[in-house]
Amino acid sequence: MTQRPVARVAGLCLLWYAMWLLMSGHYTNLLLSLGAASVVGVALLVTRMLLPDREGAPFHIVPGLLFYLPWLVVEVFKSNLAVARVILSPRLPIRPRVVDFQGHQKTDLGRFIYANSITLTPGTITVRLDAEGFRIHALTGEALDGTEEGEMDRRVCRLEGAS
Amino acid sequence: MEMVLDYLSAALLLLGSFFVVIGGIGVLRMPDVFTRMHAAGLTDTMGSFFILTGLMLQAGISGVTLRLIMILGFLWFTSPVATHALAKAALHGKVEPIEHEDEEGH
Amino acid sequence: MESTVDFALLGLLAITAFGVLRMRNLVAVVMLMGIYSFLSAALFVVLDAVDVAFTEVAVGAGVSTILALGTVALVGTRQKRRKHSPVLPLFIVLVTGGMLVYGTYDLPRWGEPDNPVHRHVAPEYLADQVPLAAEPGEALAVHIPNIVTTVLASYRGYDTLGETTVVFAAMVGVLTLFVGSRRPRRGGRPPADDEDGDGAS
Amino acid sequence: MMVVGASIAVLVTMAMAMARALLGPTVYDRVLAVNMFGTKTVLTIALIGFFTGRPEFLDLALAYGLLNFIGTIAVLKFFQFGSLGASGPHPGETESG
Repeated sequence: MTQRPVARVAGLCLLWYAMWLLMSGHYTNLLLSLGAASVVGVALLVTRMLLPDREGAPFHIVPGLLFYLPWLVVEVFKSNLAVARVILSPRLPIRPRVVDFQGHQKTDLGRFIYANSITLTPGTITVRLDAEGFRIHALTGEALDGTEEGEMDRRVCRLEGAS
Repeated sequence: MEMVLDYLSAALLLLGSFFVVIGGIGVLRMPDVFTRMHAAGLTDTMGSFFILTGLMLQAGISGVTLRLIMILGFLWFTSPVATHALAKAALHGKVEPIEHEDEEGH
Repeated sequence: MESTVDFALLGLLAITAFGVLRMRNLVAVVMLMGIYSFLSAALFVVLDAVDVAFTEVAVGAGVSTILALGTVALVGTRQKRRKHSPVLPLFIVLVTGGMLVYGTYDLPRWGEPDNPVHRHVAPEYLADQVPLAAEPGEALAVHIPNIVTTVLASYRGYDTLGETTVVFAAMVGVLTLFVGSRRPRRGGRPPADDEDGDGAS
Repeated sequence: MMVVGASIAVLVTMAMAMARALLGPTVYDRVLAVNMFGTKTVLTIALIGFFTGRPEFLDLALAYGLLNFIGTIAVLKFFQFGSLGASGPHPGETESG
């Protein structure tokens, strides 16, 4: 734990209030205080639910995310094109397969990000995620055995390590 | 500058429409629920990405763009979780994914 | 162009309604009802009825789907074949529909710009000019920035309160039914297996 | 206007998703179709907001996106954790629509 829970909750409150201000766009005293009151209410609620921990408020991965997300969007675009080609070809050349494999993430958050990134790229879906590893449903062979998966694994590991 | 943005926005919307429609076709053509999820992923990821980015270019820097970014963020965060939950529930409900090795589907 | 969207949405709505009528599997019917809710909500947005659209999605697509599934869980997923003849219900529906159509002749012509609906309160609501106080210019001039919130929680506050009360009562009712049915199940499946790390956070 | 074209594309996809919801065959296909339909509704409302010049409707689209997700998760939880009672077959079985 690099950050204490109080700092985490305070960070979340700041984030929410900034969002609230941007969304409302009207700045009168009453509305500002109403917004502050709702932020405090939500903060009390989530603290009681013990949500703002390292997983619930992962501020430490935000810098890494700024590099990861653009890469992910490009990957998603590439696999979108591949799946679109499969859908449009008249013979529908799909070869669905289910495979198990291990990720190298150390934290639950890392596994969560990896599993969701896999699902987000069409052509592969995480159907199961537990202590033994990932179970992936792949639409075609190529969607699976590309080097992208190893690359994604490496990048997610770096993301969770960059705290 | 205006015109460049307009054309760019139109191009993005066109791309988004392309992916959305292809995903729809895929959902109809694919043989079982797991393969259909891949096709639905097309509409949820790049379809929404390009359409919402195209609208962002039209909106300029404003609250509208902020909302569009939030919609995009919600879609991209929730869609894989929903897909995963669906796949897991389908497996749990004894739906076996078809596994072809050589013959074509359907 | 807007009318094209209207007609497309209405057409989809009609197809969904027929699907709901023809299907005998009640779980499928519940799913189609969810689609129906989304469609009618989109239609309400096209018609500028933002508050109704919001309620439709929250209640129709959100809560009702769950409530209907809960009901289906209690009564079984197959619809029974009906035993009575459809003549009398058809007659009643036709008569009621005919009366409603007859009633529309008394309504102002659709789309006229000087209809009461266009001149009464809506423009002021949408312009967000009306203060919440009874008299304009009074101290309570709260300008709620969001149209949906303004209409739903302020101008129609009591209406919304009533709606949420009804939905809450319905939910409590169904939950009460659930409590009654909590006996050992035939399958004996454990209620939860939390082997997965992520769950549905 | 490309916004109009995109709206039509999204509407066409909605129709296809609805066809999938009508065809089934399993209940999970239908859940998939409803979920897809929900996200397409979000896009439709965003697009409608733009071509009617009322982008404020995006607040609704925002709420729809979240409600759609919560609804899907709730429905799936319902199927998975078996609160479907002792009556009727398990919904995972192929049913004749």
